Amino acid sequence: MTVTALLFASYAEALGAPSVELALAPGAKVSDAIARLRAMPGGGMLPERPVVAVNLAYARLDAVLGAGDELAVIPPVAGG
Amino acid sequence: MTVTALLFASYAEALGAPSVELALAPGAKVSDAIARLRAMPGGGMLPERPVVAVNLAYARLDAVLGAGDELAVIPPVAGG
Amino acid sequence: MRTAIVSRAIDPAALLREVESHGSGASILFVGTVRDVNDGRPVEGLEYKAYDAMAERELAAIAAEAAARFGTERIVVEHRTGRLALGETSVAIAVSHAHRGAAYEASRCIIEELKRRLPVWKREEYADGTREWVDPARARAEAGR
Amino acid sequence: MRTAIVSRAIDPAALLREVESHGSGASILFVGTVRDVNDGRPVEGLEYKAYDAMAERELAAIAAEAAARFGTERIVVEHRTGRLALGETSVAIAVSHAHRGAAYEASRCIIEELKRRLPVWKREEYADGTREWVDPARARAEAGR
Repeated sequence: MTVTALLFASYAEALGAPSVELALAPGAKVSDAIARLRAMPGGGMLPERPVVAVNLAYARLDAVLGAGDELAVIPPVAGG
Repeated sequence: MTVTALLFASYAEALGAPSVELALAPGAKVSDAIARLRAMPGGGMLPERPVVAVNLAYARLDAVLGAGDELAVIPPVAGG
Repeated sequence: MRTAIVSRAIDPAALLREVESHGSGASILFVGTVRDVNDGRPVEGLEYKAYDAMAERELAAIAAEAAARFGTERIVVEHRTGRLALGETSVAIAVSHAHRGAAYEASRCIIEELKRRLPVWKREEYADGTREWVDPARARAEAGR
Repeated sequence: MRTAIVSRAIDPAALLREVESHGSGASILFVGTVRDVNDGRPVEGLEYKAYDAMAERELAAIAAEAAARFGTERIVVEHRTGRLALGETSVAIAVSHAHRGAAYEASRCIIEELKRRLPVWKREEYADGTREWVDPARARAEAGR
């Protein structure tokens, strides 16, 4: 299945792209997607346990992903 | 000596005047002036121990008054 | 820092502009307006009366105390007197500070002190034609608060 | 209640007018502006970037939570994105409530939640030409706070 990973701010700069399509096995968890991203060039600067959102809502790293999900890896926020 | 007593809001209405000149003995205290005001027609609605100011600053009831002092009898404030 | 007892309309946005600066990260504007109901009675309008000379002094002292305690000179406060219609602004407090926590605390401190000690009185006018000087402590007691 | 992530200038006074009503006794307007110095470094400008779709959702949720918790629907929040110059407004929060205590608490709650969870990032541009995504937690740790 395919999951879209969105990257922002310093994470987007590290991986050189604002989004990455990931081909994952059915039943893959958020943590599997993160491991895949960290293995990519520049991905080493992502934390092992980053803050994430799935389909626009904050999610846990053990959440199971579905085909077509939008996974966002959220760097430290700095609004206000 | 003469002291000017200022009255506000409900106190001014009770005594029917915004200010009263009081002739007091030298060494008179604020509490003596209050007793004088309470003995006037309508003065009975003043509290025995009202909040007062002397010369624009909050003062104690045992403060000694001087000639020409401005004594203000302060009803419950309601600013804001 | 500027404080005033004014008999004309207050422009809260102007107070906010007055305290803002490039060095300030957070600004808080507090605006008090005439409510249409107070303690369950419909209010049609009201009048604020101040002991002007003392109120000017107390308001300046309140702002100066907050400035010293919270570490900002960027404080502007205006309190209005005279007759006010529903929805009109009776008081506005603008505070700017590099840090939002201190800005909130300074703003709150100023309104609480102002309500405690500013020699200002309020006469409410009710829909039934009566009017009455408001005693906040008594109103709270009667409301069982 | 209204919340928005906007890419144009914020007019804080307009937000204040939007929440004021005859039934409201107290209104609080919080305004965050771009500071000229952050953690000791001179800032020349900055850029806010949001995960727009999620930020819209989170901001609406934050306002709805504050509305339920503090008992007022009169809440308007705007957060700006894009490039901002010094002194420009990055966020404005307007809250009206019959009682000032609740107005202050709702306002404070909204800015704290927003800073904790709104998916927005800030890149500061410094006088020396460098620029950097800000990590508030790291900045606090380095400042020994």
